[in-house]
Amino acid sequence: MEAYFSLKPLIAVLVSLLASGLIVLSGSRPNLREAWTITAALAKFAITLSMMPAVLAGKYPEVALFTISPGVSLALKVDPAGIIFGLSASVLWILTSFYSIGYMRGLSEHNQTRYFASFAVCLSATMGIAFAANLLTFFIFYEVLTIATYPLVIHKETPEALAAGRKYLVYLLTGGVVLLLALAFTYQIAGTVDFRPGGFLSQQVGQDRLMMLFMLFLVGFGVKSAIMPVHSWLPSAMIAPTPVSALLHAVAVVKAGVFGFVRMAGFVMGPELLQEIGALGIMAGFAAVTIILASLMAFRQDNLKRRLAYSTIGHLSYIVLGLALLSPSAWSGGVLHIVNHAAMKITLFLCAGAIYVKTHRENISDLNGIGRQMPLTMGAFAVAAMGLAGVPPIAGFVSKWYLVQGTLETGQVALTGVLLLSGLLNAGYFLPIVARAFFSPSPGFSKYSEASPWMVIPLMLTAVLSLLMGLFPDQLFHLYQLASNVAASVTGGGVP
Amino acid sequence: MIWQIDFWLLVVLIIAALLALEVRDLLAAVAVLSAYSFLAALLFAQLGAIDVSFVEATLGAGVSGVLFVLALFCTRRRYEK
Amino acid sequence: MRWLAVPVMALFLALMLYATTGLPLRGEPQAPANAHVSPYYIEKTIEETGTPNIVTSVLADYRGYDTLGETTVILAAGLACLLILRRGKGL
Amino acid sequence: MSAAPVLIIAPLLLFAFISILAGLWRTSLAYISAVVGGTLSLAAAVFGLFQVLTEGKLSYHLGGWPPPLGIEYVLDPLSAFMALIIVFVGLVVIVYPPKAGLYQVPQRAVPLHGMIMLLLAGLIGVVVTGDLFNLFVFLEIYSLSSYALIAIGGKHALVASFRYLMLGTVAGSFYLLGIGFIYFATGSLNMADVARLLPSLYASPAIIAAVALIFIGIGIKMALFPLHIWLPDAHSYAPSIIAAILASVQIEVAAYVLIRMLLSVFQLDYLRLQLPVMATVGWCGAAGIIFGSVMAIAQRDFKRMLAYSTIAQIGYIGVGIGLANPLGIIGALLHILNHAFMKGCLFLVAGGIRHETGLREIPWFVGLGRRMPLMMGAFAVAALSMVGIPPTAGFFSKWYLVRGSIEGGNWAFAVIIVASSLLTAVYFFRVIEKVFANPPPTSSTGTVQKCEPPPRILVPILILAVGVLVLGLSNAVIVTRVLEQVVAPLFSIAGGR
Amino acid sequence: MLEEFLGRYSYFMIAVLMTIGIYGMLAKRNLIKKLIGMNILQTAIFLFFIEGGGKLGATVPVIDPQLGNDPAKYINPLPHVLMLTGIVVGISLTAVALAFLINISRTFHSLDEDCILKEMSK
Amino acid sequence: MIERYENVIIDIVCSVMVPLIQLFALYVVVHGHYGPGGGFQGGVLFAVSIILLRLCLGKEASHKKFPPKLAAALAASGMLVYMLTGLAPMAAGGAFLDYGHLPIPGVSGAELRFLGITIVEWSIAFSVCGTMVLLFDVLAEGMR
Repeated sequence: MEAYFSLKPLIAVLVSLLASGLIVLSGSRPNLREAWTITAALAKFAITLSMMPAVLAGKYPEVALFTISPGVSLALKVDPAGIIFGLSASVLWILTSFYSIGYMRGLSEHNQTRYFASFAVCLSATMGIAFAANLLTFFIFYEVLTIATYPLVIHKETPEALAAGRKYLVYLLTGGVVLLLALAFTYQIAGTVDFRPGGFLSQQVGQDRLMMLFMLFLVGFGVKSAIMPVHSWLPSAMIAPTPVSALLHAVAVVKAGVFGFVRMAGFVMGPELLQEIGALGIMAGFAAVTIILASLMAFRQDNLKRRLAYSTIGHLSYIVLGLALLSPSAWSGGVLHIVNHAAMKITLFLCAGAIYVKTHRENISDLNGIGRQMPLTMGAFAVAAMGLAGVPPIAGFVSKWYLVQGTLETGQVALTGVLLLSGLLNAGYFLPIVARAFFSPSPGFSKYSEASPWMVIPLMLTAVLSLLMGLFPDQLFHLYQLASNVAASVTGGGVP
Repeated sequence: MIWQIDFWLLVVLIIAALLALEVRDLLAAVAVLSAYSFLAALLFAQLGAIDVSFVEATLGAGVSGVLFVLALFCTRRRYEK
Repeated sequence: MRWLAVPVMALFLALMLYATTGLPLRGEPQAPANAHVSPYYIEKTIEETGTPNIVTSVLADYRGYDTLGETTVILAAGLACLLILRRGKGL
Repeated sequence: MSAAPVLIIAPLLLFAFISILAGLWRTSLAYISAVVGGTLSLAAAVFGLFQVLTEGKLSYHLGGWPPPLGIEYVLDPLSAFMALIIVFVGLVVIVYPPKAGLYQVPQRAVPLHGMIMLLLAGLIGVVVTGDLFNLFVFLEIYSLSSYALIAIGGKHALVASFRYLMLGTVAGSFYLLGIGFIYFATGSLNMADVARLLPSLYASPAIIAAVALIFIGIGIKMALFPLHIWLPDAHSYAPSIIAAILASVQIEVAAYVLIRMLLSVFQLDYLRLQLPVMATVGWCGAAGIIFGSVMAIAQRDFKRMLAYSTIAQIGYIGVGIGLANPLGIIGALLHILNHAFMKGCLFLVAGGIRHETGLREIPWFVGLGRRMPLMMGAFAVAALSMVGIPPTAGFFSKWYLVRGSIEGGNWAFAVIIVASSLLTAVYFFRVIEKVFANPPPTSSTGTVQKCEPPPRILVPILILAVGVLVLGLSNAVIVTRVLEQVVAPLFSIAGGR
Repeated sequence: MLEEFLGRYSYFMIAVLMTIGIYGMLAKRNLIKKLIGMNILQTAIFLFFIEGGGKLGATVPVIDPQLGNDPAKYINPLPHVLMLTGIVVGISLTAVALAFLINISRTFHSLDEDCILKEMSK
Repeated sequence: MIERYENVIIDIVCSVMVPLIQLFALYVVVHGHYGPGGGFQGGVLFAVSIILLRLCLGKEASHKKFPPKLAAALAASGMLVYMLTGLAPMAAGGAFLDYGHLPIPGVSGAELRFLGITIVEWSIAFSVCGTMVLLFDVLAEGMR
């Protein structure tokens, strides 16, 4: 585990920022503008992928730009956890870019330049979050992500969209300032904010202050990762265009919050410290409650995207739960679930978007028989939905397997129950959609066909991706190895 | 420095200050203000600050009085209210 | 705001009365103000500036920069009146 | 003895006088000489900053008289930096041709430019002087100029300015009285000399009263919370471009003076332990943050909102001072610098909007983002900086302030600072939403009417907006090279941490 | 006791003068009266400085060849210099304030603060 | 603006008083080194004489004797001279306003400073006189 200097992380972050500038400049020529988006997405993916071998070999590319506050520099460092997150974001950005083009053109939306530019900035910030080498750098990109997403949330510029945007800002900025407090507190008591596997805080700080710090982190990251009492911005933000919901609300923004938990639990406070102050129980408790409640609330949603949103809330808590369990398997499972859930959930959202573009229907009760008109779309939907429910051999099964194994290893049988129950609930709220789509009669539902290939191909790809990741968890991008590397470095234990 | 002179000048100054604020005829108030400044100038001289006394008499009592009166004529308001 | 006048006046008067008890007695020759810097001016004015009027020498030489500022204040007042009151082009 | 300190201020004064003389002959000459003076001064300020950074603190004895006798100019890294910012923002304002219509008195070019230059000279004089009474003189120069400059904003501005004049005179008088007490107790007017003489006199009622009087006086000038009443009117009725310089520089200079007075004339432990001055400043600041933010939310008028926001931002500085630890002071000083850029940019944007569209109230700003994208982009950057979104400058002052309050164990301040950035977000995002998220009224042909202002208005705004970002990213350099060098001696004297 | 009183009574009276000035500035509704109050306050401050700079047994600060340059013989000149500046600043402020007054009276046809504020809020 | 008030007595008193005041003003400025007086006082006195002219002779006549523009010019040029006096020693290697380094050949030490004070007093006198007349003119314009 050594670091070496490389500009690649920086380029990976900057490439989409640059693209955003170019997009704004070429705003009047849609083809050129979208070419920039695609180019940037591909470049970003290539760069991220090229760092993979080194990371797998235990050599972490690192670049420290300049001191941003005395003692802290704006530094990027690619470690296994970071590259997992970065990779999932950059892969899915490519697909989402194609999809966005189809979606935006399909609906002939207004203000596409702003949309694509903000999207690129968001991706830049996401990569920054993934590769941040210290908490301050992390925080900077974290807040940039919050702000850059705002234009996307209010994209429709209707009163409801504006209201959702306000709600979004209130929640996320509140989380941000709480995180700022936590960050400043950390810096004051530790004198450093550089991430270190196993954490850099020590027990000497004192039980009370550590607990307080933990609570601040919990609220700060909890808002973004939509932990239960502070989740309600996520369903509201579903008013955004579907690609936004897909990439940001399934991959980038909420995952940034979850990734924050990874960083906090594994690299700031350290699992042992959290164990000692009894914080893991709190985390696990919140996560478990969120998993169950979110699944139950998902039942009540008729709007497809809102149902997906609640499902997202639940699945984010899987990851948090995995982190809280502290066993190597659970950590691997949690980290792996970041990717797996991303692939599956984005498929679902893309499907929802394709349906919306074609039929302008958003409610599940209106979707009777749609599967016959749009078989590819709904097929992909079915694959991803089953994956989320934990049906083997789809990706969701793998991460869930490790999570369950983690609960058993640590003897938390109640949590095993929670996981299994929520698997059932997942199946319970997803399968009716599939069933309705394929098996219900569809009066007057024959004039529709598949959406444009711009949209269908990406969603097919993501579905295939989630299938492949379930079948060969380690072959594709060596995700499993990376995840277990993270788990091993953080918990210090061996990999089962 | 004879303290009795000081004392009585100060007493008169206080009276002049109150008068300047309480007279309702603004022109009279300005006149009293000039007198106040002039008394202050006297006090300065009494305390040995002849230069200050000189400036206060010319600027404080003279010029500022003239400017006040000019402003009063410009605004054409002799009385409060 | 006018009701503020009475408490403000009372506070101010109290503060001033309190403060003056800390000042040296009036006319005290050994008071710090009379002992720290000013003797230098009195002793050196003839020697260094050839000006018997100490006020003038301090005003224009030792603290000449203050006087520059003060004359600038007057000029600023003139300019201000010009700016506010006069209409039309030019100065 | 390097001449840099006086060279910053001399061109301004010299060319102010020259511009009056030249203006008697031809108006355009006045404008030219004002620009020349500003440029020379800017050059001197840059030179001075470099010299200070290489050679350390510069002391300049005016008239060649050593300090307790004569007047001393002290150029330390911070004051050099302040001077640079003052001249920079001032030059931005000066280069507007009087015909631009931004001043609201288009023909009065000669006295106007003279006044602005005197304002700048006064501000710089206050920043670099090391003499208590000289500070008063330059304080009055800049106050007098600012009264006149505010008053040209129209009939409401006249009354606002008159009230400001009254309060400002009280402030000046209090300050003068405070100096009087210090002088009669110590016999000296030089700041360093006074700081040396004071410790034995700390129990004296005269000194306690002097602290109170100076605090109130400067507090009025910097609009610290309960003493802020003049500010909203004055800054919202003044011409935008003047308000820009007042809000971005003048208030900051007063805050800087407070920091200087409280920390380098008096000693920290005295103000913290023997007198509750620091706590008072801190809590006034905290109250100001809340008050200013809440009032800003309630405003419809854009400039008035900015004026109330200034009160809140002054509150941050107050909190930083009140923390009385190195991080707090660094945060306060950094915020002074940042606020100069942010608020200057915002007021110039307000002026630009007014100039191009005649709009003043936020509800009518609908769709401006599409009509003037560059200017509103700059506005968005400055607004985000006010909110404290990371890489912008505003975040970093908050970062130091929060860290300072945590270090001082003062969680209340930390929470107030953090909460107020949410309030700030409320009132700025309200504007951002109006500006960007609503389609502009389209003309009959269905196209959006662009009305981007001309470059002479736009370029300074963009420069300031970029400055906000640059200042944010380079804050570490500023803190280590400039601020820490100023703050460290204060705390080593005070025997603090 | 008497000495104490004689040493300080003038400060007390000057404090009263300043308070009167502040009273004028705060409590008077007429703007000219406010300005008069301002003048009173300023002059009182000048008095304070000159009183504080007094020296028993000393004469005006002009070097008299017969007295030599013994510091004990001359009054401290520094407060005088400061107050010269102060007076000039004061008159400048008064002049600017009067200019405001003239303009205010032109636009609002009143010098009464309440009337003006009422007019402004219209 | 101020109207001329036709009255013989006023004319005569004015014509006698004005030169006297001006003479006294000059004396006060010159005498500033040795006794009470100096630039401010002299300048104000001279300005007072001009104001007296304005009051007695009315607008036209007094503007002929002392044009309003002259006031502004006096004020600014007085300050200009002051600034230049301050800057001149810097050229000769001294500090700002260090009269001891005024580049005047053949004079040195205390005399040079004496000279410097004299120049400065005169420039103050000009400036103050100009500004005071300017203030009067501007404020008097408001009278209609």
